This record gives sequence, C-alpha cells and structure tokens, in this order.
Amino acid sequence: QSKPWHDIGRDATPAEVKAWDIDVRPDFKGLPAGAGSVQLGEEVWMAKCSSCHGDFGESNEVFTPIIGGTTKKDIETGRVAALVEGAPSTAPQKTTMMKVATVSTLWDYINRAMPWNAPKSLKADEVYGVVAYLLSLAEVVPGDFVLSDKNIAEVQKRMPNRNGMVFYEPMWKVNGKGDVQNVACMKDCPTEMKIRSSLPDFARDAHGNILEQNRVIGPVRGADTTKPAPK
Amino acid sequence: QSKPWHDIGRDATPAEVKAWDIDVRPDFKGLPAGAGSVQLGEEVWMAKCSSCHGDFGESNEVFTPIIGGTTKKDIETGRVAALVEGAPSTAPQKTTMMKVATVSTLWDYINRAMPWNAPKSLKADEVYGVVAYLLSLAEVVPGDFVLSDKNIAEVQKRMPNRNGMVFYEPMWKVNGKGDVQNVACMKDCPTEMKIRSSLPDFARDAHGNILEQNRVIGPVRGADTTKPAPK
Amino acid sequence: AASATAATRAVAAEGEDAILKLPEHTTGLGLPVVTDGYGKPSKWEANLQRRQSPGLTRVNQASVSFTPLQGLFGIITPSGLHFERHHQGWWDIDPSKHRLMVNGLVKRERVFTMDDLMRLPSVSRIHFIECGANTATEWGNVAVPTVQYTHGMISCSEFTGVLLSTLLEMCGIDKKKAKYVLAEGADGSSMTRTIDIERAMDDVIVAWGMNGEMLRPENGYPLRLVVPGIQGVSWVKYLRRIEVGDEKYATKDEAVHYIDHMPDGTHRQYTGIQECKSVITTPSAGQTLLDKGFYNVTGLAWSGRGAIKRVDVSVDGGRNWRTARLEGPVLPKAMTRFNIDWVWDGKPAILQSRAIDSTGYVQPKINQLRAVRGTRSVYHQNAIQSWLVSENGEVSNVQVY
Amino acid sequence: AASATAATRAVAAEGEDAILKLPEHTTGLGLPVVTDGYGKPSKWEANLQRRQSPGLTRVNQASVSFTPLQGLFGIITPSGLHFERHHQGWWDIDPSKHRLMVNGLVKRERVFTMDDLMRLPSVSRIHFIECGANTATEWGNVAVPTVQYTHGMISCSEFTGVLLSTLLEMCGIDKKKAKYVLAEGADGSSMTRTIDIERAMDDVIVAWGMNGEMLRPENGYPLRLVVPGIQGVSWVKYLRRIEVGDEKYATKDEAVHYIDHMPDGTHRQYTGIQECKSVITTPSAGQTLLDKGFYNVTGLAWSGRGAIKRVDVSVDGGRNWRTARLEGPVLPKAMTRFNIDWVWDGKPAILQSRAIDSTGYVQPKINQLRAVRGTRSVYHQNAIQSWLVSENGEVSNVQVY
Ligand code: HEC
Ligand code: HEC
Ligand SMILES: [Ca+2]
Ligand SMILES: [Ca+2]
Ligand SMILES: [Ca+2]
Ligand SMILES: [Ca+2]
Ligand SMILES: [Ca+2]
Ligand SMILES: [Ca+2]
Ligand SMILES: [Co+2]
Ligand SMILES: [Co+2]
Repeated sequence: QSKPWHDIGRDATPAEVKAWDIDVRPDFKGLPAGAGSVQLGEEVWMAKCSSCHGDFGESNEVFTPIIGGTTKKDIETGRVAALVEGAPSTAPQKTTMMKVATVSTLWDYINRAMPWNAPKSLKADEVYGVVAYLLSLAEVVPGDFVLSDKNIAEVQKRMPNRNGMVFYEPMWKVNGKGDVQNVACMKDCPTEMKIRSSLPDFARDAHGNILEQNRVIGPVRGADTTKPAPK
Repeated sequence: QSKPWHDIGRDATPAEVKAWDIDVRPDFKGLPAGAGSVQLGEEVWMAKCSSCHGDFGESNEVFTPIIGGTTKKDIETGRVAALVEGAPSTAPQKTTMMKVATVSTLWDYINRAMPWNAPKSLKADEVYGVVAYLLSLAEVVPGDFVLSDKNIAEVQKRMPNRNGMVFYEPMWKVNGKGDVQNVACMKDCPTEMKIRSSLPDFARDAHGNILEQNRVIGPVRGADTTKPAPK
Repeated sequence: AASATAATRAVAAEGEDAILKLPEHTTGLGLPVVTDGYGKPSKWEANLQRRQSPGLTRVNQASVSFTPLQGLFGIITPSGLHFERHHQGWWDIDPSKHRLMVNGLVKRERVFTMDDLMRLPSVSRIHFIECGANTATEWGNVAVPTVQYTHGMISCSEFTGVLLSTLLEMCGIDKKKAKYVLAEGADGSSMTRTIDIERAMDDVIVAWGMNGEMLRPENGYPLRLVVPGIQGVSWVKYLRRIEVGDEKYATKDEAVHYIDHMPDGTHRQYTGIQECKSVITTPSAGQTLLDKGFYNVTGLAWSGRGAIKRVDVSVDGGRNWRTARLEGPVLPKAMTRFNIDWVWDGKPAILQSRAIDSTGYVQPKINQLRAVRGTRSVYHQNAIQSWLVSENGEVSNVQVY
Repeated sequence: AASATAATRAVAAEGEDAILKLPEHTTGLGLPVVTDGYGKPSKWEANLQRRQSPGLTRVNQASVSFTPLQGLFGIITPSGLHFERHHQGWWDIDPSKHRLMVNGLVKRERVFTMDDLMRLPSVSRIHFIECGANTATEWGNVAVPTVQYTHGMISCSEFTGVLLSTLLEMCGIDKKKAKYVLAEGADGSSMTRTIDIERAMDDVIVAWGMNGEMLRPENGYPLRLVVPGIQGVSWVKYLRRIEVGDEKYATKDEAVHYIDHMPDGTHRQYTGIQECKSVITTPSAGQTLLDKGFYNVTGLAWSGRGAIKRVDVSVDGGRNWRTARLEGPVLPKAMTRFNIDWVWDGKPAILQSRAIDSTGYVQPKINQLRAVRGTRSVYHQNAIQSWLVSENGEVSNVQVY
C-alpha cells in the first residue's frame, strides 16, 4: 500500500552513493582498502597538520591536544588510568587519545574533516599514514608500522582506552529513567543555604561589561562590571 | 485586597492628563472651549491643508476626497442617499463627508492628526475654523458661520449622514453570532463550478514579476508574469 | 518552470554533478560564529519580502505592506516579514522616554514607564493579527495576483505583556460606570480605538514582546495593545494612553473607516471581530506547479471568536470536500496550519479551503457574504478563496461559488 | 541603576517633560512602509546580541555563540538570536544544488532535491534545541557571569519539514535489520551522528522551515535534522545524507566529545537526552534590580523526555518553594515559560527554579548530579541554578545546595 508520494525523488546511482558514503564504523564497515606507513603519515602530518596541532599532536593553540596522557600500562589494560577521579594526571588536560576507544573514529574523522581548512583532500593511504603516525606518537604502534585495512583490527586491540566506554541506555532512550533523582520537597527542605561557589573576581568582566549586554529598559539593568562586585 | 504590585507606577499630574487627554467624544466630552469662523478656517486650510486635499477638499492625490457626494436632501434626512446600493452616484467615490455621522469625529481627528506632516500644531480655534470651512463646503453651514463649542451640537443635527450608522452587536462581541451562515456540506455540494471572475489581464504584472516574489526552490515556482497568462 | 525541474534533476548515467563534484562547502572552511551578532535570512531567500500593493494607497506613510504568505511555514510569522500598516509613518521610539497613562473613570490616574510595566506579572500568548481590510480587494471581482496581496495583512506571533485588566485593577477602575476604554497611540496619527470593557478585562494585553524579543519599531515598539480576535487597527501601536469611559468614541477609524457598507446604505460601526477564515498558501495564485503528481496542499486558518475546529479542502471548486490535518498547537485566536494530500492529474482544478471554528461557524462563500453585506464593503471579507490550477501548472486567482 | 530609576521617574510638580513636551514622533510624520522589506529590531535593542564566551574555544569557526536569554520573552527564540555551534564554519548553500541521499539498509537508495522534499507531507512543531554542552562551565565551580553564558546554548523554534519516517518508508527501510540511522551534514566537518531507529521512526523531522521562514544559514539552511529532546549536535545541519544501518557509528562527536566522564574513569557514550531543566532568566546574574518591591520572576523550563508538568521557585536558596504559573502552550520537548510573583525586601536572596516533567522526573541539585557523575563531565549539566541577589540589587551566579 504505497503512498501517493512514493515515487518523489529518484534512485541514487552507485557512483553517487560511493561519493558520499564515506563513513567508517567500529566494525570497519566502510573502510576502503589501502595502507600507509608511520613515515608517510609523518610527512603528511608535517605538511598539512602540524601547523595547527603541533609536531607531536600536543598543541593547544587551535584545538585541544590530540596526543598525550596515555601509558604503556593503558595499552595493556585498555583503560586510561588518568581518567579515574583522583588519579595523578599524566597530561595537562584530556587529550583525544585518552578518550578515543575506537581507531575507526580517528580514521573516519580525519578522512571526512581534516585538514580543517581542506577537508576530504587526503587520499586513503594518506589517512592510513597519519592515523599510523598519531598511533606511533602514542606508542600504540612502532615507528616502522604500516597501517592497513588488513591489520587495523589488530591495532584496535591496543587502543589505550578501548575498554573505557560504557553504553548507558537510559540516557539514550526517550523513555529511559534518569540516573539522578531529586524529590520535590516544598517546605523546610534540606539545604545548607550557604554559598559554595561564586563568580571569581577575574571573571567579573572577562565577558565584557554586562551593562552593555542587557536592555536599556525593563525591570532590571545590566550590572556595570567595570566596577567591583557587591561585597 | 490589593496586589503586591499595586503601587508600581505613579499618579499622573493634572497637567499631564490635560496634555494627553485630547479625545473628543460624540457627546462632545473632551471638546475645549473655542470658536472659529469659516473664513478663519479657509485661511488655515489654504495655508496648511489644501496642498494635500485640494482647495475644496476634493483632491484624490494624497488621500481620498473629503468633500463631495452629499446633497441638501441628505442634510434634511441625515442619510446620504448615494450610499444605497444602486443609487445614482453623486461623487466619483465615497468621500469622508458622505460617511462621517459625527462632527466630533472631524474635530477630534483634525485636532490630533492634521496637518499630516505636523499633527497637533493647530490651536483649538483653528480646528473649529477648518471644521467650519469643511462643513461650509458641504453646505452644512453657511459661509459666514462661526463654529464653537456652544453651537456644535446644533451643527451635529445637520450632518448629512448623521442617521447613516448602525451598531451591529454580534460583530462587536466575541460571543456574537455571525450574520452570514454557511453549512459544511461535504459531497455533491451546490456550486456551479464556473469561474465568475478571474484576474484581469492588466493586473497580471501590475504587482511586478511574481516569479521574483517566490522562493527559488520548493514545490512551486513563481509564475513568470512577464509572459501571458495561461489560456 | 518545467525547465527548472529538468535542470535540477538532470542526471547523467554516472550521477549528478551536485553529488559527484563535492561542493566548496564540503571541502572548505566556512564563516565564523557571530559573523552576525543578530542574524538574517539566507541570500537565496531575498524574494520573500513584504511588499506594497501598487495603487492601493497614495502615500507611503499612510499605507500597507503585505506578508508573503505564499512562502511561509507553520504559524509563526517571522517578525521581519510582519505586515505593516501605518497611518502617519513609523518610528523607533526611545523606550526610556515612553510613558503609558491611564485616565478617566479610575480611582487613580496613573503613569507607567516601561520599567514599571515590565516588572508586572506578564503573560505570553500566540495570537494572529489581521487587518480589518485584509482581502478587501476581492469583495467585488478578482483584483490582485497572489495570496500576498489578497491575504497578506495577517501575521501571527507570540506576544508578551501585562494583561490590561491588571493595569485597570491597579488604577481602581470604576466598575459601575466603566463601559469602554479608549486606546491611544503616541505617533502622529495618535490612533484611537474604542474597546468594550468586558473584552478589556478579558484577554487584552499591553504588550512589549513579540516572538521572544521586543516589538519591532514597525509594529509599535516599545508598546502596543494586543486585542485578540479583533482587527489590527485596534491593536494600537506606540500605545501611550488608556482612557476608561462610559461612551463609545466614534474616532476617525471607527466612524469613517473600518465600518461596513451595507446594501441599504447604512454603515455598521464597531464591527471589529475577525470572523473565521482560511486560505491555501501553497499552491496559491502566482505559483506554478513543477509537475503532475503529489502535492502537500497547505494553508492557514483562524478565527477571532475562538479556536479552529476543522478545515476542509476542495479541489473541484467546492463540489466535494475532504478534511485537512491540523498541525498543533491549535490555539484560540491564533493561526492554525493545515495540510492535506493531493495528487494533481494535470487537469484544471479549483482549490478552496473552508474553516470551521469552535463556535461551529462555517467560513462562508463569497456569494453568501454578498447576499447579506452587498459588494460595497471594504472590511471583513472572510469568504472562501478559490485558486484555479491551469493545465500548464500555473495557479491563478478566481471566484467560484 | 538607582540613578537610572531616578532619571526615568523625575517628575516636577507640573509633570514630566516626557509627557508635557510632546515628542517629535507625536508631532511629526514617520517613516514609510517597506523602509525595510525585511525588518530588523529597534536600534535601542542592540545590547541583545548572540555572543562568544572568551577563552571557551580557540578558533571562531569551531566555536559557539550564546543566545541572550536574559532579555527574551515567551518561548519562541528570535531566529536572529538563535545560538550558533559550528565545527568547521557556516555556509549559505545554494538550495537548488543541495541534495539529500538516503542509503544503506533500504530497498531503494534515493536522492531528493529540495523541490522533492518540500512537496512531501509536512509537519510544523515547536521544539527546543539545546547543546549537550550547555551549562558545562558550571559542573565544577561558578565560572561565567550571566545566564547568556551559563544557559545560552538553547533556543526554541517552530520547525517545519517532512518526518524522517516518511522518507524512510518511501525508500523501503529494511524493518528487520535496520537498527540505527546515521545523519551526515554537507559542511566541511560533515558532522555525523547515530540515531536509533525507534526515534528515527517517531518524531524526527527533516526540516527546512524555522519560525515560519527557511532555516537561517547558521542553523543549517536549507536542511537540518530536528531530533526533538536530543542534544543539538544530533540536529545535523546542511543535512546531505541518511544512512540506515545495523550498528552504532562511534563518530568523532560520539566517541571523543558528547560523552559523559564518570568518576570511575569510564565515559558514557550515546547519552543524547537533554533531561528536564529550568533556569530563571529575569532577574538573573549580571542584572541589577532597580528597586525593592514587586518583581515578576520569569524563566524557562524544558525536558527532552516530554512536557513540563510543573516548575517551582525558591527565593531562599532551596529551603522553601512555591509553584510558578506556566504560560501556554505547554508542549512536549519544547520550552515552557514560567512566571511567579516575588516581593524583594532588599535583603540578600537566593533564587532557584526546579522543573518537573511529565515522567515525574525532578530537576536535580548540582550536588546530586555530582554524586552520580562526578565533576569531570562536560555535557548534560541540568542542575538547579542559583542566583544571589545582593543588598545593592545586583544579581550574581552562585552555587547553593
Ligand atoms: C587549520 C587548522 C588545522 C589543520 C591544518 C588541521 N587541523 Fe585537525 N583540527 C583542527 C580543529 C579546529 C579541530 C576541531 C574541530 C571541531 O571542533 O570539530 C581539529 C580536530 C582534529 C581531530 C579531532 C580531535 C578531537 O579531539 O576532536 C583530529 C584527530 C585532527 N584534527 C587531526 C588532523 C590531521 C590528521 C590533520 C592533517 C591531515 C589536521 N588535523 C589538520 C584544526 C586543524
Ligand atoms: C502633507 C499632506 C497633508 C496635509 C498637509 C494635510 N493632510 Fe489631511 N490627510 C492626509 C492624509 C495622508 C490623510 C489620511 C491619513 C490616514 O490614512 O489615516 C489625511 C486625512 C485627513 C482627514 C480624514 C479623511 C478620512 O476620510 O479619513 C481629514 C478630515 C483631514 N485630513 C483634514 C486635514 C486638515 C484640516 C488639514 C490641515 C489643517 C490637513 N488635512 C492637512 C494628508 C494631509
Ligand atoms: Ca556507510
Ligand atoms: Ca578581569
Ligand atoms: Ca478624554
Ligand atoms: Ca500590466
Ligand atoms: Ca489594520
Ligand atoms: Ca551542539
Ligand atoms: Co486605517
Ligand atoms: Co561538538
């Protein structure tokens, strides 16, 4: 019982699907055949990536660092230890490599979106190469490694945070139940009514003068944040 | 039991109310004392009104004509005969004087809004004067008349369309009932399905090229009205 | 039009260039955030503008511009396309100097600043505003080419403000004597309109907000009266004064205009209600269907007396009707969007929509309207509108009943 | 601020100049209609702009701009103030060259032009869109000065488009195997996000319309996915492709970002729901009350799981609560405006709002959220927000629980 609008649109040609269907899944569905060495990757990286991400993926200038904070131990366990609350931190901040569990994600993303100012300009082998180069910086693969569609599943088994992800269905399903419960107390509710945190002084005017970010009429005016905060 | 917001705002001063409370009602509440002759009115008119409305209020250039279309008979009956369907027309189109039933309306409006480019610039006596002038053009008052707050109620009794207004409550009250009834026939409904009227040829492009007044995508395009209509 | 379709659909065996050759936006870096601190529509949308109807008025400050309903979706009118009606031009008033005065039959005559008003308990409600003269050109014969000009003096927005009843109570309205209020604007025309006291104490809003932000200057910034269900002229812009009184005021726009010319030569005064009405916006006159086949016929319905209960659509000039789908929310005195399936077989067709409101009132045919009101009225033309689809796909404005 | 009040209220014995000396707009002729074919806000409203949060991002094409909630009314966000989030900049794409492809586990892999899509049966629905990172700065300590920066990555609009389910049915989705769809954008980032099939077949819209007109370029013109209740990143802009699959895709923005960092060091993936949340927008941090006395405390509430059932407000830091007035319409997965009376006695006060949705879920306190999720998360911070009113009337951002 097809609807009267059934035939609006047209069939996609195989070439068209090929041109756009570029996603690569964790099970490597979508991954094109190819291979790239760490060395090729380093060349591409230095030419097309390092200006933004730093020679070793460490730069915090254009985006947060890609590399850092993972250990040999993490590669064994598949869990980045530094992520645990209270753990000694091994990097100034969370890096991409500390978080990413699936090597497919790196391949897919670099292939679709990098270099940032020229996305989709890399050849498949070059993507294999830069992924290999990044993995070598994180000591996931040795310096003479050649990453390919044949061995990428093996490399997946060494991803430092490969066991670091959990799927928590209640936050994915609309009919799930929240993990945090409050009750709608109305009177004499438990609260210490003390100020646990307030805006640091340096932040008062860090967003400009708030006076100029509010309407010139109404029940309130913007606070003049060129003057000190109320005591 | 006054609400907590009861005292927001402030009292108006008598001078403030006086400055803004300019409306004049049909019962002449709000009408300031004063007087103006037809002659004064003619002077004001020629200086400040005639450029837009014509020497005799007949101009159709800047707004539809103010004067015309009323007769001595109308002044007697208080009904403008030309308004009746099928009546011989006495003016090329409906004029203000043919419609207006209440002289207060003229006084109020000229006082608040005319001259168009300098509203509220007339003195009360000048308003009396131009109203007198307009009434004299319509032969409601003689050429030597002096209109004042004292005699305006008498003049009201000569307004050509003073009996021409009806108050139809159902179109004023939200819970009224419409004066036109249709029924929601769904099948084989009475209609002649013939085209009683369609867009005249000259009107096809009178609003510009409709092609350029529709989106460049979507289920339709604007019709190219530089080309002839479909037969 | 046929060629446009062809162009956008031309597919080589391999596929379309639009897909095979990745566009610049897929292979490059776009524009930064806050390129516009206050954004604007795509440059490709420039055809959708509010426009004047040539010859309708003689000067541009006492004139009208029409909303391009032919290209709009849903029920909210983009504020940039809200129709305009000025009597003496529009202004961008300094809101810190704007005042609202309440005087007349009240215990305390009061003055409010915008600061005062915006502190008061407020409401936010979605309502349509329709000019009483909307569709005026079609009382007699067909006169204008598109729905922008036949029906474009209507918009629908979310308004925020304080209920007029709150203000009147604060001022101590004289409940015995008070029968009417007069609303007055601060512009040159100082527009005045009479509102009966039941309505004033019901759902009338002294509004500053429209679609989440302040009113636009063309629509009365910083304050306008919102009179749900009533013709736009009563929605006094630049509102400066509310007077409580015991008589109707017969102001120029309720004594010379916005009056209904009846066949017996009388004029009905104070006929402010915008009765139940609807119109198909796509496809509508001045548009050309790209092809035979399926279309989603869509339009708007509204009633000044309440909510829309049902909309029926005919594709055969009113002989047979099917009931359309109402998109939610369906709110009182607000526009309601309707949609219905239609397969165009390529033959001439006459599209009509017919709305029914919560009072059971059925939108009339133009001949029914004329039978009661004659043909010399200007205002309150709420008849069923007909669009003729010709064989070449072009849609045009016709009268059929 | 006190002086501002004084200035706007200074009244001589005679009265105020603002009234006694008629302003120019009352005695002159204003501007013509269609001065702007597409209108814009008053010049007096220029303070209300979308703005970046300095230091939050490093480059302006992979950044965010925030909606000025502190000055908005009702539930509709003006499209010009809709928050922005771009990963590789924004574009104003030629819509006649834009295509949507559906591929994967379907009988027919299909391509649609905008012409095709806009012929299909459409729906118009009001929904909020909230970035998953909204209020991220407040997971730990107080960090930013106003509600624009704490909560401004949310907007609410009326969207129009075709249900994704309609398209998937047309393409002959493999009902047995299909478990997920992947949505992909046409910009440089070609943003990809996984959506489960139940949701895809439920209320997801392939939308072209926003608040009555086409989407703005910054928001995905000409096509974006609307995924009601789900974080904004899933509302893929410049939508070019829908793939039907049987596995989740673990794309960059669901494997490296938009993941919740738990105390045990794991990250929760695919936690897209924007849970029930609310915030008081006026008075809010960075604003100064003009005076003691009455205020209408107003704010917004929303839930990704359904409609808002109730909002409570406290003025004593959560010790005692009163239930606020909900302004209609109250719609599922849409913002809801609440209002409540408050008389400020001039003493320090701590304002909070707490929303409850149709599932009975009660918006949590920040300590309750942290007890479960720790402090290192970035996303999905839906805690009760506290604003401190100091004796001088200035409001500031604090944490109280
Ligand atoms: C001109 C600057 C620039 C260049 C050149 C560049 N990048 Fe990036 N890269 C960025 C920015 C900015 C982002 C963040 C984009 C976003 O917000 O989604 C990014 C993100 C990334 C990420 C994801 C990091 C994360 O945690 O989300 C990877 C991996 C990456 N780039 C790799 C590369 C590679 C490989 C190249 C070269 C082939 C490259 N980049 C070239 C600017 C650049
Ligand atoms: C610069 C042009 C101009 C001048 C000068 C002018 N008017 Fe007008 N007048 C108009 C326009 C335009 C309108 C219609 C305004 C509207 O649409 O509400 C009008 C409306 C009127 C009306 C109402 C007519 C109706 O049927 O609505 C009257 C009466 C009137 N003018 C009288 C006067 C008088 C008396 C003066 C001089 C004291 C005057 N006008 C000066 C342009 C002008
Ligand atoms: Ca794929
Ligand atoms: Ca500082
Ligand atoms: Ca008065
Ligand atoms: Ca012509
Ligand atoms: Ca009007
Ligand atoms: Ca987002
Ligand atoms: Co008018
Ligand atoms: Co992101």
